[in-house]
Amino acid sequence: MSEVTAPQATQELNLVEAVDRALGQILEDDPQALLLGEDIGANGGVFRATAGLEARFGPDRVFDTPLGEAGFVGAALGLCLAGLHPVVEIQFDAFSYPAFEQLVSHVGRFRWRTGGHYGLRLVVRVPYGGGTRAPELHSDSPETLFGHVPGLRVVVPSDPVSAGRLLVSAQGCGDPVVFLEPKRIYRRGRSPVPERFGPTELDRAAVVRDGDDLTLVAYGAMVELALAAATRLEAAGCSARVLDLRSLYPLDRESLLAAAEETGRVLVVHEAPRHCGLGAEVAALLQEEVADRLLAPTLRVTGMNMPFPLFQNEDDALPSVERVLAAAQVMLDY
Amino acid sequence: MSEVTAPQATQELNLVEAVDRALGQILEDDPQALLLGEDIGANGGVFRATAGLEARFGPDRVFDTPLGEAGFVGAALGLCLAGLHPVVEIQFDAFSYPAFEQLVSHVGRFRWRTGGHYGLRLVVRVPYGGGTRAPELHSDSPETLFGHVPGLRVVVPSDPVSAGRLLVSAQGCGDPVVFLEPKRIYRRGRSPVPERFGPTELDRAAVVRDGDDLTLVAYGAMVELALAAATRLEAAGCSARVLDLRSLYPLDRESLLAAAEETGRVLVVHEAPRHCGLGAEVAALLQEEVADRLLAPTLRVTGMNMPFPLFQNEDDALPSVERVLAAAQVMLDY
Amino acid sequence: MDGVETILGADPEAMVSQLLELGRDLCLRLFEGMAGLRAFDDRAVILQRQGRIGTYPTFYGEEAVQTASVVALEERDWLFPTYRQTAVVTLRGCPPLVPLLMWRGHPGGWHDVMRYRVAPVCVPVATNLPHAVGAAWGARLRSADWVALGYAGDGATSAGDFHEACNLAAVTGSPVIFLVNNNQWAISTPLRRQTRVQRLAEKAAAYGMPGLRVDAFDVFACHRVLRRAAELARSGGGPTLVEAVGYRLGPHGTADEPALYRSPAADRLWAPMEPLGRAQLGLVSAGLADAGELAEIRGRASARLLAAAEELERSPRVTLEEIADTVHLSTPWDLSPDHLREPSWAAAGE
Amino acid sequence: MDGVETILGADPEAMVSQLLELGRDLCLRLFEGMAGLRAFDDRAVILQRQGRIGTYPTFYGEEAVQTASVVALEERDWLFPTYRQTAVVTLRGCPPLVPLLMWRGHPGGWHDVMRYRVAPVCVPVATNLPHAVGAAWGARLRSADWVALGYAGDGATSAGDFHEACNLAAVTGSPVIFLVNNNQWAISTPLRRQTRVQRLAEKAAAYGMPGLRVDAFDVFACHRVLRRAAELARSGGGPTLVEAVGYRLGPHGTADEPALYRSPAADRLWAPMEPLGRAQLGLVSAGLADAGELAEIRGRASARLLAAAEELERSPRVTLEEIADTVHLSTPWDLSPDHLREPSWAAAGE
Ligand SMILES: Cc1ncc(C[n+]2csc(CCOP(=O)(O)OP(=O)(O)O)c2C)c(N)n1
Ligand SMILES: Cc1ncc(C[n+]2csc(CCOP(=O)(O)OP(=O)(O)O)c2C)c(N)n1
Ligand SMILES: [Mg+2]
Ligand SMILES: [Mg+2]
Repeated sequence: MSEVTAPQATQELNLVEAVDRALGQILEDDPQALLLGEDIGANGGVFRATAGLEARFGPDRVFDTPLGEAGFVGAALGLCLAGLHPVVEIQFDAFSYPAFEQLVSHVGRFRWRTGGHYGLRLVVRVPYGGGTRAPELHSDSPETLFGHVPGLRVVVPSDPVSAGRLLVSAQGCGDPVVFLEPKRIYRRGRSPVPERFGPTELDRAAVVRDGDDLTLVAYGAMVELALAAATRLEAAGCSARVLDLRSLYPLDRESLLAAAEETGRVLVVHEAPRHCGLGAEVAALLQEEVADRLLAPTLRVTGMNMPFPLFQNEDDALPSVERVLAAAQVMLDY
Repeated sequence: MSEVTAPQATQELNLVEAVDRALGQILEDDPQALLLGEDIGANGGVFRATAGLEARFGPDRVFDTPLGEAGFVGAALGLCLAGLHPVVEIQFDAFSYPAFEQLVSHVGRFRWRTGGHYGLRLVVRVPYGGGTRAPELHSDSPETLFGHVPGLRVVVPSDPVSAGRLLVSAQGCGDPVVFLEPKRIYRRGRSPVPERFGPTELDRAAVVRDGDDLTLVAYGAMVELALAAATRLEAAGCSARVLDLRSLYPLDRESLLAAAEETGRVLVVHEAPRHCGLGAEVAALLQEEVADRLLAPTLRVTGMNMPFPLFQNEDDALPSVERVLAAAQVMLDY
Repeated sequence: MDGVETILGADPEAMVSQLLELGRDLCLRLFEGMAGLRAFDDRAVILQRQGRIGTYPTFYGEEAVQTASVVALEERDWLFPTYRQTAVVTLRGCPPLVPLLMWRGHPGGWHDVMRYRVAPVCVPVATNLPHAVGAAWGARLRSADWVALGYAGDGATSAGDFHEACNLAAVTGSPVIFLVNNNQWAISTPLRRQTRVQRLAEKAAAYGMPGLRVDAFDVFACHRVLRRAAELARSGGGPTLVEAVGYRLGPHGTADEPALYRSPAADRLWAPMEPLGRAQLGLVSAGLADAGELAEIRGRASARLLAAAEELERSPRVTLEEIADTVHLSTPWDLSPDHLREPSWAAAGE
Repeated sequence: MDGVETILGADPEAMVSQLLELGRDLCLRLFEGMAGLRAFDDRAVILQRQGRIGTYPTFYGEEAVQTASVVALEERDWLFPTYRQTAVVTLRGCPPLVPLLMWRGHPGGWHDVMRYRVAPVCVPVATNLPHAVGAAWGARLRSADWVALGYAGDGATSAGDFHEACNLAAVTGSPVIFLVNNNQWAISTPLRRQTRVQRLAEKAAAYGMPGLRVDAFDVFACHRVLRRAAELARSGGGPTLVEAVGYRLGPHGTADEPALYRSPAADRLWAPMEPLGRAQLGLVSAGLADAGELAEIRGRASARLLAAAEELERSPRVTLEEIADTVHLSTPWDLSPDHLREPSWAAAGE
């Protein structure tokens, strides 16, 4: 695949529409690609991320599975052996847990079990995260779990264009990718997207706003929040960089070290519980590598070490601009 | 329960024998306690951690389950509702994954779902870790996974006496505990243990060797390694403290902060993959709380972000005294 | 329907004699239970449209099975509901406000599990079934005589936990009833794409337990069948799988659009099976009640729900600090008020 | 054994005629396959005792089923082994050194999955079965004509993944064979504590697929039954569950002590069913082979394994850096030689 450089007709899509379009592009370009999941066919997925695709590609390529995430994630591995390239939808974050064993004990280990020779072209899409007034177990952020176990790439987009390009790239990378879609911003507003999504490097973070005094590291729905915080910080005279991680495993070490070296302060924001979360990893990595360049400790604004609350309290549990500003202030005053 | 203070007859037991004795004590003291798991009855468990208990307490209280970790961990939750206090054995680390959903989506969330009113007196014992020349998926270290999800305590003993006391205390604490047993040191040597195990505080780390210049934070089988490294460091003129974490969630914040403040340097050792492991959490916590007291960055000597290798290479993958010494040297020279 | 036990679907004479056998008290109790559930469901749908509760999975049409499951069992028996049986706890005496609060995302929505002997509402499909087995097995181990009932959908029978639960129940001889509400749809997935065996009760044979089929829209037949299963369980006969054969008369939930995936014609075909109307017809023709009496029962139920709905806004907000204190018996430092919202660096930075 | 298909257990005349029908070539091919597996198993047990390999799960007694599973299928068909079928790949042409290296904990033990169309050895019980379904389903989707076979034990039938795999296979009409080696033990757990249904083939009905039972110690009967299942699958008939009814003649593995949990008397009762001796008796009495010829086949197999065992020590050590480079197609920085063993702080500290 080569970068798409020619000017293109664009259209305004929101994030979930961009996912839908990227999936259509994948099915069109790759005759071995197929989609599996619960209610993704006629229904178009509970979030409509596959709307229209069954009609376009038929029920064999947009397949409504029976229930049983372990079974159909495991079957996706077998489909790969048959030369197919499945893209699996898990309906909601917490329903990835029944497939956990298949992902950890098999999907992540497959290439290693072949001495590196054969990989799985398998993407597991998971709408995740809070902020949507959803019932219990529909707001989890399981990224740490998938990043901690070996052999899985974990990728999270933060806007329509990155969603489309990262998804197309994940599907082409030759290894299994857990693709976490921040459902809170599925319909957050439309951006112009190209007619075709060109590939992009999968393990690169993106500087979505530059700055000198502090870096806010975020991903998924938290990028928007970080940007809002950065605007507020600017008004207060602090120039904040926002680094959208995009790849949670592997981490983009270079961008993280550059952020630490160039801004001296790094603050990490995520929804997942704090204990052993991505914030911990970033803080530890910076300690190991560039402790002497840090002007302040690496702080974390994260979810709490408790179940994501029923939705009356979800705003209390989610990182907020205020919490980010408070932490930033501590770091600037350090 | 009160601390056992009277002098007692002691006996020399190794770690797995201490677990066996503690389980016997639990069954004796608590008429509602029962053990479930694969092959724990007549066979006494594949590690003999339940040897003799079926004969002593009968097959209803030491119950051989059919296969299906999700089923019997889920059933253990139901047994709690019936007023019983199950202690479940998972045969090997990686076979906790099929029970992952039950542990995350139900066991850890139960008390919270009752507004705090009712807890599960449920212990899930999991022999874990590498170094035993075992087949694939018999050497995993899943502690990060259980520590990251809310509502579960994660406890790891490091010697026969702590194994017995922590297990008895875990079973009495009124909340679910994932009790990880470092199988590599199951038979590492016998120590005198009391006839009855008295309870101990569940969320306290133990200073198993004191020192001023550096703290080695470890748990499970890594404590022995840390002690060996400390001896070598002493010979080189460095006084190293060894902190046995014991509780991986919650962390003993006080002992960790004290270590950082008193020794200025904290090095974490664990077998689990590095990415988002306990080492990351400790490093991040110290940054947040006592960055200004640190004389050197918090370094990590851990397992790699790859599947635990087949056993010919397991010593390459496990932390070694040499790797600990090299890291310590970097910190001392900082 | 083939091999499906029914009372209201029997020939009128047989129906009347069977209803009379059940007796007026029981029949009215069943009707009243259904009225309570219907009032709950109706009110919840309105509240959702008003934006006063979140997404809500209506159980319109499932009132017969649900009511029978409570009435056929004793108060000491354990129930294990899913997201579609959130109101059964009200038939055990819990105020309807409580499950409404749950759908409002309010922690007051957690009902008292031990008091009502109803487990917390279970969201992941089939994962409640092993819990039911454990609670039942516990009765056997403690020589107690309660039974446990776990609810499942047709879709749930495809999940691994259904299988492990059934097998463990059979092996341990646990007094448990697996009540499969076969409404023929799992969201948009029809039964024929869910499994090749279209009579779900037949799956029981794989575990060596009996499988029974009953008309899901017939509260009286449901009661009789569930009672039989409960008696078998209580007397040491082990688990039973009961398939309630019906149809999901409504959408999967308030966010669902059935028009995308199923034909309104089929829906119309099933609509007359609505269980309250059907029960009323039976009761009236058996002379066990008159329409006015039944309307009054339903009116009382509606009024009760209206009152509950009014209370909804009055439930005081609970703070996150308070919730954090409910996760563990002994709250860890990181969930204590000092460290929860403002991590300790905030203090350190001061 | 009730309803269990057998050839060697039939009356002698029927046996001879059925063996003749199979023909000398096929019969000897089956015997040779068993001889190869037996030689592997014998050698592996010796190597384990010598400390040259790690814990090893012997498959003594399972040679008939395993051999038949390979011979009854075509080379394009996919196999999904567990820890107890690690040598079936040798019947597809893979040198026995490879699986021996696996048991030695050496990465040379990973066989070439795509070349032999044998999936990597699967350790967690029943989790290989969904993979088999996927590979078979893929054939259907690609209009290819391979089938897939997944191995399972009696214990594995209790696991959720068995259930989800069977159901998905039936719904998709995938050409897959679930081969359940019912050796009546799961480590120390006897079948009667594993499930209440003692004829495991009956579980097939829960998925709407056929279930067949065959004598696990009769390589000829196993071949015939598996061939039938494969033909059904290949011709669009979907999945079959085949229960091979046998007994675990040895321990669970080299670390297991059966004396703790089962009676030597039962073991002795089953010992004569040992499948090589039984096949030999049949072949000789049918006049299809003489004892010398069969001994020679076995001798060649043993010699081959002895040679493989000698090679074992000569396999060069692989470094952790090399292994780290096999996890991802594009190796992440943290698995690169610079960051793997000596994290970058080592360089920073220099
Ligand atoms: C493990 C899991 N996967 C997916 C879901 C999402 N989901 C909610 S309801 C449902 C369909 C369930 O159908 P069925 O079991 O027939 O019950 P019904 O909703 O018809 O009562 C699905 C797939 C879930 N709740 N749990
Ligand atoms: C999910 C899982 N749990 C536990 C184990 C440990 N274990 C290994 S073999 C075995 C028994 C399996 O019995 P069966 O399926 O009958 O196969 P057999 O060993 O008799 O061939 C168990 C429990 C495992 N491998 N996987
Ligand atoms: Mg349904
Ligand atoms: Mg077996």
